[in-house]
Amino acid sequence: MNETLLFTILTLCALGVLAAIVLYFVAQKFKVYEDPRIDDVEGMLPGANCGGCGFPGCRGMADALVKADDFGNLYCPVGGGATMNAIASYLGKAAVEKEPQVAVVRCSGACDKRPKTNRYDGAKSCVVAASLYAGDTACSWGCLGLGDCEVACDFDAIHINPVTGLPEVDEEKCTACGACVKACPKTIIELRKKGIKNRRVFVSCVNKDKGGVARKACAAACIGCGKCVKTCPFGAITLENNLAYIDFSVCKLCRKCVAECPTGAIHEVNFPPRPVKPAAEPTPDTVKAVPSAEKKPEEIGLAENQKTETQE
Amino acid sequence: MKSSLRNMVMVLLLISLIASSAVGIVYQLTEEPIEQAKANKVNQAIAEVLPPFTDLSEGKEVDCEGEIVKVYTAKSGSEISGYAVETFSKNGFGGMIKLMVGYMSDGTINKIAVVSHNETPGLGDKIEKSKSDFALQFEGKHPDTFRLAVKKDGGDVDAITASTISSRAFIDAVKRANQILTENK
Amino acid sequence: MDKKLIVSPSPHIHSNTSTSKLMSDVIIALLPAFVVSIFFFGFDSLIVTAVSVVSCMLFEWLISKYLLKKKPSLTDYSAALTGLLLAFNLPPSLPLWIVVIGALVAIGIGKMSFGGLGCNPFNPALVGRVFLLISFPTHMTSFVSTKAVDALSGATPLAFVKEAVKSGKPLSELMGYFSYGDLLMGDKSGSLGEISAAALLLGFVYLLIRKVITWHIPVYILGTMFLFSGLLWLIDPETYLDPMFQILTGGAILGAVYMATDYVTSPMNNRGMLIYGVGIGVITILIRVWGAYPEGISFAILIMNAVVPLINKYTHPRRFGMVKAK
Amino acid sequence: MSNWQLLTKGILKENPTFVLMLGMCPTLGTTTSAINGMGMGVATMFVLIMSNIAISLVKNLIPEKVRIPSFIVIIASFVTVVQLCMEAYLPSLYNTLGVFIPLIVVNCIILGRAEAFASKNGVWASALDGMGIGLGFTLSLTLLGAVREILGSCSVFGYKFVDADGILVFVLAPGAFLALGYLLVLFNKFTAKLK
Amino acid sequence: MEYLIIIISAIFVNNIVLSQFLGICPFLGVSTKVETSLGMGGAVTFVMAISSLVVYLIQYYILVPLHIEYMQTIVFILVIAALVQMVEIVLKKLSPSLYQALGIFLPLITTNCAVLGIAILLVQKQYNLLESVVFATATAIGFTVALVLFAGLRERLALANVPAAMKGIPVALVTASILAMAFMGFSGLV
Amino acid sequence: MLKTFKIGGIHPCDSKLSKGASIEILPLPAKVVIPASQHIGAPATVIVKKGDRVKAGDIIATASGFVSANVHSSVSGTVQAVDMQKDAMGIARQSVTIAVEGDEWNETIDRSDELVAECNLSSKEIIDKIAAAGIVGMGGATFPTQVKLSVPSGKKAEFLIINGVECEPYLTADHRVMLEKAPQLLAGVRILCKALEVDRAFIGIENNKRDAIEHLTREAASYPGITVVPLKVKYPQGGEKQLIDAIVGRQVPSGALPIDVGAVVQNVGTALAVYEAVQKNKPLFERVVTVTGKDFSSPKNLLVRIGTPIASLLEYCGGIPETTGKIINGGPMMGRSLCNPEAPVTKGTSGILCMNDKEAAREPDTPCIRCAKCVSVCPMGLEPYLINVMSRKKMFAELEVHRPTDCIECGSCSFTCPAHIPLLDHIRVAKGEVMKIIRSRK
Ligand SMILES: Cc1cc2nc3c(=O)[nH]c(=O)nc-3n(C[C@H](O)[C@H](O)[C@H](O)COP(=O)(O)O)c2cc1C
Ligand SMILES: Cc1cc2nc3c(=O)[nH]c(=O)nc-3n(C[C@H](O)[C@H](O)[C@H](O)COP(=O)(O)O)c2cc1C
Ligand SMILES: Cc1cc2nc3c(=O)[nH]c(=O)nc-3n(C[C@H](O)[C@H](O)[C@H](O)COP(=O)(O)O)c2cc1C
Ligand SMILES: Cc1cc2nc3c(=O)[nH]c(=O)nc-3n(C[C@H](O)[C@H](O)[C@H](O)CO)c2cc1C
Ligand code: SF4
Ligand code: SF4
Ligand code: SF4
Ligand code: SF4
Ligand code: FES
Repeated sequence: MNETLLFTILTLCALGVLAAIVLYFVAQKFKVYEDPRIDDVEGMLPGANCGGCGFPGCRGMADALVKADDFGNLYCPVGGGATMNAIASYLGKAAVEKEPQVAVVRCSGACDKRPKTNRYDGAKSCVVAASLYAGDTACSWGCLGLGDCEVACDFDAIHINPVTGLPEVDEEKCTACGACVKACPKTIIELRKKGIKNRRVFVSCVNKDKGGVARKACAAACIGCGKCVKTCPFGAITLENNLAYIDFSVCKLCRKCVAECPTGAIHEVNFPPRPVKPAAEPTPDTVKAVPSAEKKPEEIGLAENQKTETQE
Repeated sequence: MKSSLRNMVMVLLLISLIASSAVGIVYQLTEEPIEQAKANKVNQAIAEVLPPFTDLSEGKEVDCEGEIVKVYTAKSGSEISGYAVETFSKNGFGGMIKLMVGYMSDGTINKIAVVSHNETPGLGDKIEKSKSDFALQFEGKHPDTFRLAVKKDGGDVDAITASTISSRAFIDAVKRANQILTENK
Repeated sequence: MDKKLIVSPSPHIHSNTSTSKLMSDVIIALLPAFVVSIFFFGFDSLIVTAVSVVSCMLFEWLISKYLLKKKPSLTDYSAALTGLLLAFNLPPSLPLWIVVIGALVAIGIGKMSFGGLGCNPFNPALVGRVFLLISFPTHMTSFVSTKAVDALSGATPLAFVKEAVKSGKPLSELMGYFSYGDLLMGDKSGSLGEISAAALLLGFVYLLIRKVITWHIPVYILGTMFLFSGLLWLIDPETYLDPMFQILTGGAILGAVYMATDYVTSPMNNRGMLIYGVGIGVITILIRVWGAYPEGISFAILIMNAVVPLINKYTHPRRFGMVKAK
Repeated sequence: MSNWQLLTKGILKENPTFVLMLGMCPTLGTTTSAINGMGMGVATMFVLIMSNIAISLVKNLIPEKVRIPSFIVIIASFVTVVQLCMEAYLPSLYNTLGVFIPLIVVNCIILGRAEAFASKNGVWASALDGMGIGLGFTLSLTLLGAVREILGSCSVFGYKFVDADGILVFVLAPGAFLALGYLLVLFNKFTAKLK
Repeated sequence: MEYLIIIISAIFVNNIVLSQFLGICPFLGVSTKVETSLGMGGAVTFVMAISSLVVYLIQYYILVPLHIEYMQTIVFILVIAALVQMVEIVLKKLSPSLYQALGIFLPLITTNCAVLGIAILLVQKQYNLLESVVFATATAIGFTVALVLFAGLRERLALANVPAAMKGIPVALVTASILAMAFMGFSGLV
Repeated sequence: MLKTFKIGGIHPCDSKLSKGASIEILPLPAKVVIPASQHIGAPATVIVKKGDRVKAGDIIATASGFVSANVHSSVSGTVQAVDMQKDAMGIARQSVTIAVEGDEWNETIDRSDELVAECNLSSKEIIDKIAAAGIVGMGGATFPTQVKLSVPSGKKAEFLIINGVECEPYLTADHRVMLEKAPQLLAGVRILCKALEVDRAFIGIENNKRDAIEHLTREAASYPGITVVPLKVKYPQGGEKQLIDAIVGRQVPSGALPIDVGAVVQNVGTALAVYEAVQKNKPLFERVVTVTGKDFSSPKNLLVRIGTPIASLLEYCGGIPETTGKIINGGPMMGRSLCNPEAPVTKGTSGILCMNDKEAAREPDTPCIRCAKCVSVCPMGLEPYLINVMSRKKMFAELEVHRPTDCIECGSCSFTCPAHIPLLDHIRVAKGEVMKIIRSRK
C-alpha cells in the first residue's frame, strides 16, 4: 500500500473517531431533555398557526397538548375531531369530543330591511365605526357591514354580500376558529353546532330594543313577541331583554318556531323544502328562502343556500 | 439505532475507513490525468503563442517578484525560433491575471494567451481572445517601438472600453514578460 | 331633513396637501435644472427626458392594470417624477432603448414589485440608474462635453480628475481646467440634470418654502461630504479634491436634495435623518476617493436606503414627556 | 409512490430550486451560463444518486448521534471523487465552477434527501429519488443559466445569437437574484395554472 | 493595513452573501426578523472564527505535511460538522432562548456553505493563521451585516402591500438583488 | 418670541366666524332631555321619577362614585320620563325628560349680577360646593372638577393653569366668556387657587385673541398671582399637556397626570362655573355654546340650558343650512359628528358646527408615501403612520412600545396626511386595544 493512501485512511479514521468521542462526551455533559413528542404532535397539527386554539401557534399548542393531563379545553378547531383523536391516541389520552361547529351571522338587517339614517364616512372598519357611534341605521345592535370579520378570517370563509351588506359564511371553508367572532365589535357572529346534516335553526338577530323600537329600525328584527317561545315544544327558546335565543343543545330542529316568527328573524338552514301550504304560512319569506326543487339537501350547494337565506 | 460510545466510534471508524480508502484509490487513479491536464494547459498556451518550432526547451524557472515563472525557448533545428514567457500582473480588477507571451526570435511579440484571470465577465474578460480583439493588437509589435500603455496614459494601446483597469493590468503583465525575457534570454 | 348626515370620526377638516400636489411641487422644483440642461445639451436632453417620463408612466399603468390588477393611479405623478429623476441621472446622449430599459427597471423592479407607491424600500429612479450603470458601463459613462476642453473628452469632472490623478498628474495642474463658476452654473459634462448646482439649489429653496421637504437630509449629506473631503484635502491637497469641488460635481446636490429625500425611502424622524445623511455623505466620499466609480452618491443612497428600516426601527422621534420632569 | 412519480416529482412538484428553495448558493453562483448551470446540476445529481444509494444501504447501522457526521463523510467522499474526476477530465469546467464543487457537500438538498428520504427508504427508491431531485435541480439550473446567459451576454450554450453585449448585470451577482426571483414568480404562476 | 483591507474586502466589497453567493439559504430563511438575524449572525461568526482556526491547523499541520491536500473537503466538513453539533448542544444548555430563536438553523449551519466555503477560500488565498481568523471573522460579520439589513427590509415589507405573486421569497430575491447592486458601489474599494 | 409647546403641532385655518357675536340667551325650549351621564366616570343615579316637579337647579341625579358628578335640572317643570334616550351618536342612555313650565329657580341660587369677589371658604368647603354643583371640565373632557382639585396625598399642586387657548377652529365660546365675564372669571380663578392652595395662576391665551389677552391682562392687574400668558397660535395648544409645556416648560411624563408636574389645568368655562357655584350657589345647568358654520348667515354664541335639543339651537340661528352635510358636536378637529340632531346639549357641548357637503366629505385615502409629516406634527412625538399600519394588521401586542396610549386624539396626523389616510381612526382602535392589554396585565 502506498503512503498517500495510508495517510489518507489514517487521518480520516482518526478524525472520525475523534469526532465520535468528542461528540459523545459533549452530548453527555450538556444533555437537555426536550420531549420529542412535541415535534411529532406539531407535525400532526394542521400548521395553520391561526391561533384558534388560543396558543400563539401550532407549536405552542403541541407543547400544551403534550404537557396536559387531559385535553379539557384544548381543541384545535381547524384540525377538528379527527386530528384531536389522532393526537390523543398518539399521546395515549382521551380527546374531548367536540361537535363540529360553524359560524352563523345573527343579523338579518339587509339593506332593504333596515333603512340608513346617516352616511358613515370613516375608515372602513367595524371596530372604528362601533367605537364612534351606533351605526348608520336606526338599529344600534346590528351588523355594520364594514367587513372586519371578512378580514379576520384566515380561511376565506366569510364574505360581505354586496347586495345585502351582510356577511355570509361559506360553511365548507369555515373551520370554526372563532376569529370572526372575536373581530366583530357587535357580537353578531356566533359559533353554533353544525347540527345533524348541517341543519340549524337560530335567531338571526341581536337587537335588544323593545319591540316597537326594534321594528321601526329594522323590518327583520326580533321584536321579542315571545311567540316562538310558546311554540317550541322542547323549551329550547328563551326570551331575555326583548330577544329570543335558541339553545342549540336543546333544539330538536322541528322548525315550528320558524313559521311562527312574525318578522322572519328565525332562520333555518339546509332543510329540505317543506310542503307549501298556500296562504296559511305567516312568513312566506322564510319558506321561499329554502332552496326549492327536487335536490336532496346534501346536494344543495351550501354557498348558494346561504345566499338565498340572507337575501330573502 | 441507539447511540453508545462504542457503536458510535465503530460506525464512524468503519465509514471513515471505507470512504477514505475509496477516495484514496480514486485519487491515485486520477493523479496522473490531473497532472496531465495541468501540463496540457501550459503546453497548449505555449504552442498557441509561439511561431512554428520543432524543439522546446524545459522551462527555465525565474523568480520574479516572489512568483516562480517559466521561460521556454523554442528552436527550429538549432536555430532559436522564439520564446514563450509566463507572466502575470496582480493589478487586475479581480486580482491576478496570468498570461503566456510568445516572442519571435528578435523579440517581437508573436501572440499572447491568457492562462487565467478573474476579471468581470462582460467587462474585463474581454482580454481573452475569444471575447474581443484586444489582445490581437499586440501581435507583431516590438516592445521597443510599441509604447506599452493605454492611449489615455499616452501609449499606443487601445483600452477595452470601460475596462481600463484590466487593460492596464494586461499591459503591465506584457511589460513584465519583456523584462523577464531580456534578463533571461 | 331628508338628507342623510355624514358621520365620521374626527378630525373633520384636512390640510390642503395631497400626494399629487407634493409630487408636482418636486417636478416644478426640477424645472430650472431641466431648462439649464436643455440649454447645454439641447434636443437630446428633451428627448431622453420625454422618453423616460413617458415610459415610466406607461410601465406603471401597464403593470398596475394588467399584472397587479388594481386601479392605475398615474394622477399622483409619482411615476412621472421617477421618470424625470431617472432621466436627470442619465447621460444626455444615451441611446433611447437603454432609457426605456431603465424606466422598466425603475418602475417594474424598483417600485411595482414591492407593491407600488409607498412600498418600495429603494429609490426607484436610482435602482434604474444603477442597473443601467452596471449593465451598460460603456454607454453610461460616455458623456457629451459642454465645453471645448479637449482634455476632458466628455468625461465628467470627477472621472477626469480621478483618472488623471491615477496616472500621476498633480491636482493643482488639473484644477486649471475648471472654474467654480462653470461648475455652479452647469457648464460641464455630466448627467442630464446634475450639471447646474445653482438651478438645483433654486429648486431646493422652492421645496423648502413649499414645505415639501425639510432641510435636514440635504444639509446632513452635503455637510458630511464637505467635512470629510475637507479633512482629506487638508491632509494632502495634491491628491484629494477640495470640498467645494466635491459638492459641486458628481450629482451631489441632485442626489442630496431630490433623491435622498424621497419620502418613501428615507427615515421617518430627524434623528434617523442624521444617521442617514451622514451615512450617505461618508459612503459617497469613500467611493469617490477609493472606489472604482468616480461618482458615488447613487450607490451611497441605495446602500443607506437599505439601512433605513433599521434606522426606523431603532430611532424614534423625540417623545413628549421624555424631558426630565421637575 | 410509483417509480415514475419518484423520478418526475423533482421537476415540478418538489423542484428543489423553485419549491423547496434548497441549495441556493450553487443555484445562484454557478449559473452565469447555461452550460455552467448544467455542469453543476449534473455533478450534484451524481453525488445525490450515489449518496442516496449509499445511505439507504447503511441506514440501519448508524447510531442516532453520529447520523449526521456519517452522512457527511459519505457525501463528502463522493464529492471528492467528482472533484478529482472533473479536475482530471473536465479541467475548464472545473475551473469555472471553482469553489462550488467542494461545496456540493453542504448543498442542503443532498443532506436533506439523505435525511428525509434515503434514511427511510430502500436502495432502488432512493436512487430514483436522487435521480428525480437531481434532474429537477439540473433542469432549473440550466434554465436559470440559460436565462442569465441570454439576457447577460446574448448567447445560449455559448452560441452567440446577436452580436451585442447584453445586459451585463445578469452575469453578475445582482442579476442572479433578479433572474431567480422573477423565474420563481413565473414558476408559481405556471404550477398554479396546472392545478 | 493588510488586515484592514481583508476586513473591508470581506464585509463590503466581496460580501459573502451578496457577491460570493455563499450562505444564501439562511440568508433567505432566517432573515425575517432583525433579532433572529442578529442571533444567527452571532452564531455563524462564532462558528466561523473557531472553524477557521481549526481548519488552518489541520491544513498546515496534517494535510500538507502528509501530501493529502485532496482530502480537504472531507476533512474540513467533518471537523466543521462536529464543531457545529458541539456548539448546538452547548447552546441548547446554556442559552435556551437563543436556541429557541434559531430553531432549526443551528444544525443548518453545518450545511451552510459559508462555513465550508470560507475554510476552502482561506486555504486558497494562502492566508497565515492570523489572517485566516481575521478573514473568517470579517466574512461572518459581512454575513451578519447582509442578514440584518435584509431582515430590516423584510420587516418593512411585511407591513407593505406586496403583490400576492411576489410575496415571500420572490420579493426577497428582488430585494437581495438591489442590495447586491448597491453593494457593487463598493467595488474597487480595496 | 411667544411661548408655545415644543413638539409638533399644526396650523389649521382658524375660521372663528362667531368671535364678534356677543353671548345671547337662548329662549327656553318646550322640553329638555338631561342625560345622567355627561361626564367621564360613573353615570349619576337618577333620583326623580315620572311626574315629579322640579325647579331649575334642583338636583335630579347624584354622583354614584368618586369619579362622577351630580346632575341638576336646568329648567322648571314636570318630569315626563326617566328612560333611555338616544344621544347625539345614536346610543341610548338613561335620561330625564322634563316638560318646561315657567322658569323657576331653586331658591338658594343668587340670581343677581353683582360681583362677589371675596371668598372666605376653606379649600375643603370650596371643593364640596363644586362637587355639589356638579361641575365638570368644560374644555371638552368633562372630567369631574372636584376630583381634579382633590390633590392626592403626596403630590402638591404648584400652580393653576387656566386654559383660554381655544385652539379648535370655529369655536369662540371661551373667547366670548373671557371678554364678557372677565371679572367673574378672575374671581373663579382665585377660588380655584384657594381650593388648590396655590398662589400662582397662569391664563394661557393664543395670540389670535388679542382683545381677550388685552382685556384680561388689564383686569388681572388687580389680582396678584394671576398672569396672562399670550401664546403662539398652534394647534393643539389647548391640549392640557401641551399647554403645561408651553407655559411652564414641563412635560408630563407618559402615563402621568398634570399634577405630577405640579400643575392643574382648568378651562375658562370651568372657572366661570366654579365662581357661580361657590359665590352664587348656582349648579352647572347652563353653558355657552358656539353655533357656527360657513353657511350660517350669522353664527352665534348662545347661553343654553343643558338638555336643550341641539336642533333648537340650530333653529334659533336660522335653521340648518340646506347645504349641511355634517353636524359636529364640538370643533372640527376633535368634535364628534352627530347622527341625531334631536339629542340634547350636555355639559361638554362647546359648539355646534354645520359643515357643508363639500367640506364634510373625506377624500378617499391613497397609499402612505411615508412622508413623515404625521410624525413631525404629532404633539406627543408618536409615529402615527406606524401605529396605523400595525393597528390595521392587528399587531397590538407589538404596538405597546410605540405608545399609542399617549395619543391625545388631537387629529393633527390625519389632518396633515397628504395621502388622506384616516390615521386617527385606526390609532383610536390601537389605543383601546393596547389599553386593554395593559389593563389585563394589572
Ligand atoms: C462590478 C464591476 C466590475 C468591474 N469589472 C471591471 C473589470 O473587470 N475590468 C475593468 O477594467 N474594469 C472593471 N470595472 C470598471 C471599473 O470600475 C472602472 O469603472 C473602469 O475601469 C473605468 O475605466 P474606463 O471606463 O476609463 O475604462 C468594473 C466595475 C464594476 C462596478
Ligand atoms: C382615570 C382618570 C383619573 C384622573 N385623575 C386625576 C387626578 O387625580 N388629578 C387630576 O388633576 N386630574 C386627573 N384626571 C384628569 C386628567 O388629568 C385630565 O384633566 C382629563 O382627562 C381631561 O384632560 P383633557 O381634556 O386634556 O383630555 C384624571 C383623568 C382620568 C381619565
Ligand atoms: C387636542 C386637545 C385640544 C384641546 N383644546 C382645548 C382648548 O382649546 N381649550 C380648552 O379649554 N381645553 C382644551 N382641551 C382640553 C384640555 O386638555 C383640558 O382637558 C382642559 O383644559 C382641562 O380643563 P377642564 O377640566 O376645566 O375642562 C384640549 C384637549 C385636547 C386633547
Ligand atoms: C421630495 C421627493 C423626492 C423624490 N425623489 C424621488 C427619487 O429620487 N426617485 C424616485 O424614483 N422617486 C422620487 N420621488 C417620487 C416618489 O416618492 C417615488 O416615486 C416613490 O419612491 C415610489 O414609491 C420623490 C418624491 C418626493 C416628494
Ligand atoms: S368564518 Fe369565522 S369561524 Fe369560520 S373560519 Fe372564518 S373566521 Fe373562523
Ligand atoms: S358581522 Fe360584525 S364584523 Fe362582520 S361586518 Fe357585521 S359588524 Fe362587522
Ligand atoms: S402623513 Fe400620511 S402619507 Fe405621510 S407618513 Fe404619515 S401616514 Fe404616511
Ligand atoms: S392624534 Fe394622536 S397620533 Fe395623531 S398627532 Fe395627535 S397625538 Fe399624535
Ligand atoms: S446552498 Fe448555500 S446555504 Fe444552502
